[in-house]
Amino acid sequence: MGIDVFEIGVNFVKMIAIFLMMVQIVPLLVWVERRGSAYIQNRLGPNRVGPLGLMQLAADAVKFLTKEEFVPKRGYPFLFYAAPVVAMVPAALAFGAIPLSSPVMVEAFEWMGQHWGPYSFKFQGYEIGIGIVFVLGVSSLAAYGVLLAGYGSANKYALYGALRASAQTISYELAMGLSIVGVILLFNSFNFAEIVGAQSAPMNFMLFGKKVELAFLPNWGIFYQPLGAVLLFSAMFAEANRLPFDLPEAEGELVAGYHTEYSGFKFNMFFIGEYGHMLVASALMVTFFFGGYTLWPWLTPETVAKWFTGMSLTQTSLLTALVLHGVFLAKVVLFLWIFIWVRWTLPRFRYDQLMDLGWRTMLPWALFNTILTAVVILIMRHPWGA
Amino acid sequence: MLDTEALMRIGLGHYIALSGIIFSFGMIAVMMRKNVIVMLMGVELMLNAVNLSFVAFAKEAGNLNGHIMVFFVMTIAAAEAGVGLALAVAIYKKFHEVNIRFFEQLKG
Amino acid sequence: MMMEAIAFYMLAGFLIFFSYKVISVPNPLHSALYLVLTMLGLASAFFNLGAQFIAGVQVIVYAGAVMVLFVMVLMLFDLKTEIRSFSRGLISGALKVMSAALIAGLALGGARSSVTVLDAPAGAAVPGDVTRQLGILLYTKYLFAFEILGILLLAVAVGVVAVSRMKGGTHARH
Amino acid sequence: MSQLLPVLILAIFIITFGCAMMLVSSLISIKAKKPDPVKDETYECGIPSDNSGDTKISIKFYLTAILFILFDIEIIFMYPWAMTYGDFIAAGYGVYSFCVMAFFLAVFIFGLFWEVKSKALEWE
Repeated sequence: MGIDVFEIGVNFVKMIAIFLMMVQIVPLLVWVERRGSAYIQNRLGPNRVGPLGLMQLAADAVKFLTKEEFVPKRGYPFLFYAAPVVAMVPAALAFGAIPLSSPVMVEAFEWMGQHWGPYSFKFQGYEIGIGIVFVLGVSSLAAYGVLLAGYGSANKYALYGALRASAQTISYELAMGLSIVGVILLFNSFNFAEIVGAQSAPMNFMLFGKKVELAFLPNWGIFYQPLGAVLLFSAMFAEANRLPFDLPEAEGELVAGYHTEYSGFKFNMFFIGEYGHMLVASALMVTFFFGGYTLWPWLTPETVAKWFTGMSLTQTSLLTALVLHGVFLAKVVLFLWIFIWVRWTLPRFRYDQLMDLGWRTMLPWALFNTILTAVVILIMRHPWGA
Repeated sequence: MLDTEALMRIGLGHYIALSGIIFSFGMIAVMMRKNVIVMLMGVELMLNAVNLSFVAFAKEAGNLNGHIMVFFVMTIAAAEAGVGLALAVAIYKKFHEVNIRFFEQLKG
Repeated sequence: MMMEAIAFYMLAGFLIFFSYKVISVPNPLHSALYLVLTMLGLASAFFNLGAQFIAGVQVIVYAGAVMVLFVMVLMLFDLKTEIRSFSRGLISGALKVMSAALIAGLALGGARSSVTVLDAPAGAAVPGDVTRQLGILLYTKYLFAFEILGILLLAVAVGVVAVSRMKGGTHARH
Repeated sequence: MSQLLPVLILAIFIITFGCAMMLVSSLISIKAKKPDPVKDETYECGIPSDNSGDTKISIKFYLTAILFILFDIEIIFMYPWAMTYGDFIAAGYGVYSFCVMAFFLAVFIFGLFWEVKSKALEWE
């Protein structure tokens, strides 16, 4: 199957569209966060500009772009400018590797006097065979944006904030990596598409070597890995530097952490990075534990296609993909809301409590989860009697 | 001597040449830089160059022994970097010096 | 074929440029950042050679862990600039000439071998799922080395704590 | 190659996007009327900034980073095992595969336990 101009073009546009979607979600999330926090604290929140204060987003964008530029005299200009860009890259690259919906089939058609063969486009930025390892690797680069910001601004608060942030990120990366081992044990794959595929069936598992099927439940990871899900979600909070783990920007102690010296659009880019991490975290939670873009055992691409008989394959698969993408987004939004909800509910940890939690509580629990999963899987899947 | 056809056909030799060049850079860093931490980086660079040749050989040979070896080399390299930096930092804490010439005169 | 060659030469150019920068810039922090870029380039070279899992590990372990440690140490001690980054003198001059000759020799030798030794382009591809086979190989044929590495890592962890605890170490009790 | 090319293109696009936005922002942003040396100072809550460059930072960060590397590698070693565990079980070698990792995990847990016991992970 050769690759032609049409396919390259669609893939390119798709990738850029996914990135721009991520960038566009940020102001919306900021609005949700401000209105949501106001709702939680019995306030009104931004409600002056436009209906429901929605035009506040545009006003913020204008302000970000026109704010006076500031570069600390004593800093390192190149590192200072590079840091926000570097902070934006990991989340976007990781988000591109997560499947967002079922593939879109395009039938062969004639266009501009040429014959264009049938295509199958994945509803994701790009497909990497070793998806989980890729996402882990890319998100481990997130420490650099923070470190460069802290060093480049030559400010002691920024430096402290950067060191705290990176130490916290790497500490929780251990718990994160280890809680994913349970997921890999369950699905025996690094590939997101395979993981989602395994979860789309009705619940089925091996009980002492015999196959058991429960048709009324979906085969979601959360039923097998509840502890892993909790650990992964908590570690993701720390990875995204969100409350209750937002020590790097603890206002009382460190002014604004590593972005003390940043303003205007450069600050906004750190924001995009942080919210991008939230988005990736939610998408990963959904993909690992909540069935990805599938909704329920009976709602598969095939069944959706049955509702729309009389349409071409292109139209049905596109419709299916859009419906399932809506399902995926609904699940992701739920997790994003939990992120915001937790931020306005829990107080901040102290730094020693944070490190204790990471190293001495979550790491042992993640180890326990791995061993438990391995033992249970061994007992259940072992071909007894065979 | 070199015809363009051979240059255009990327084979094992190209990867070995690349690996050799990176290795030499690492070796130069170890031999000639004075900062201990940069020297450690040179060691990492050399190990990485060797890893590249391992992977290239593994592809040529069609089996995965090279990949396993790379895995092990990475582990050892990380451990080496950890211990090396711990020593460098311990000395820096005591004498405020990272120059390798200074380390030569240390006595137990 | 042509695309592959162009991709390789671009990658090789970047790798050589970055690794040259690692050893030539005076500020150690910049060296470390260039080294990060070199490692990312090497990871993509591994990926192109079919070692996908190894490429991922390269990014996680080297770029995401080891180099973070280097950058953190350089920031902690604020080792900004060396005025003279290279040592001078007769011996080091001779070393410089020797290394230049070595690079030229290695590059030429590699290029020559690509003409003479290799007939087919590298590509006796490993069949099937590389990562799965790697796992099976690691836990059967190389089991002993694997377990020994676990113990080695434990020893290093203990050693690092001991070094930082010793007199003058980073975590010495005052 | 074809798998990694989109990643590279996306990375380049993001970097271009970031640089372009910074450029636009610096072109249309409000400029200061006259240079102000005090404004360019490093921010330090209003007191005259301390430029001695001698910042004291807890070295705890450093030991954390080293221990992170070591544990990170051990966790990476579990990934291929987790992936092939099902194959080993299906082939009837499940107990073997489990024992392999049990020994490795025992070393891991001993290491973690030792670090906790020796108070290397303590932040006061």
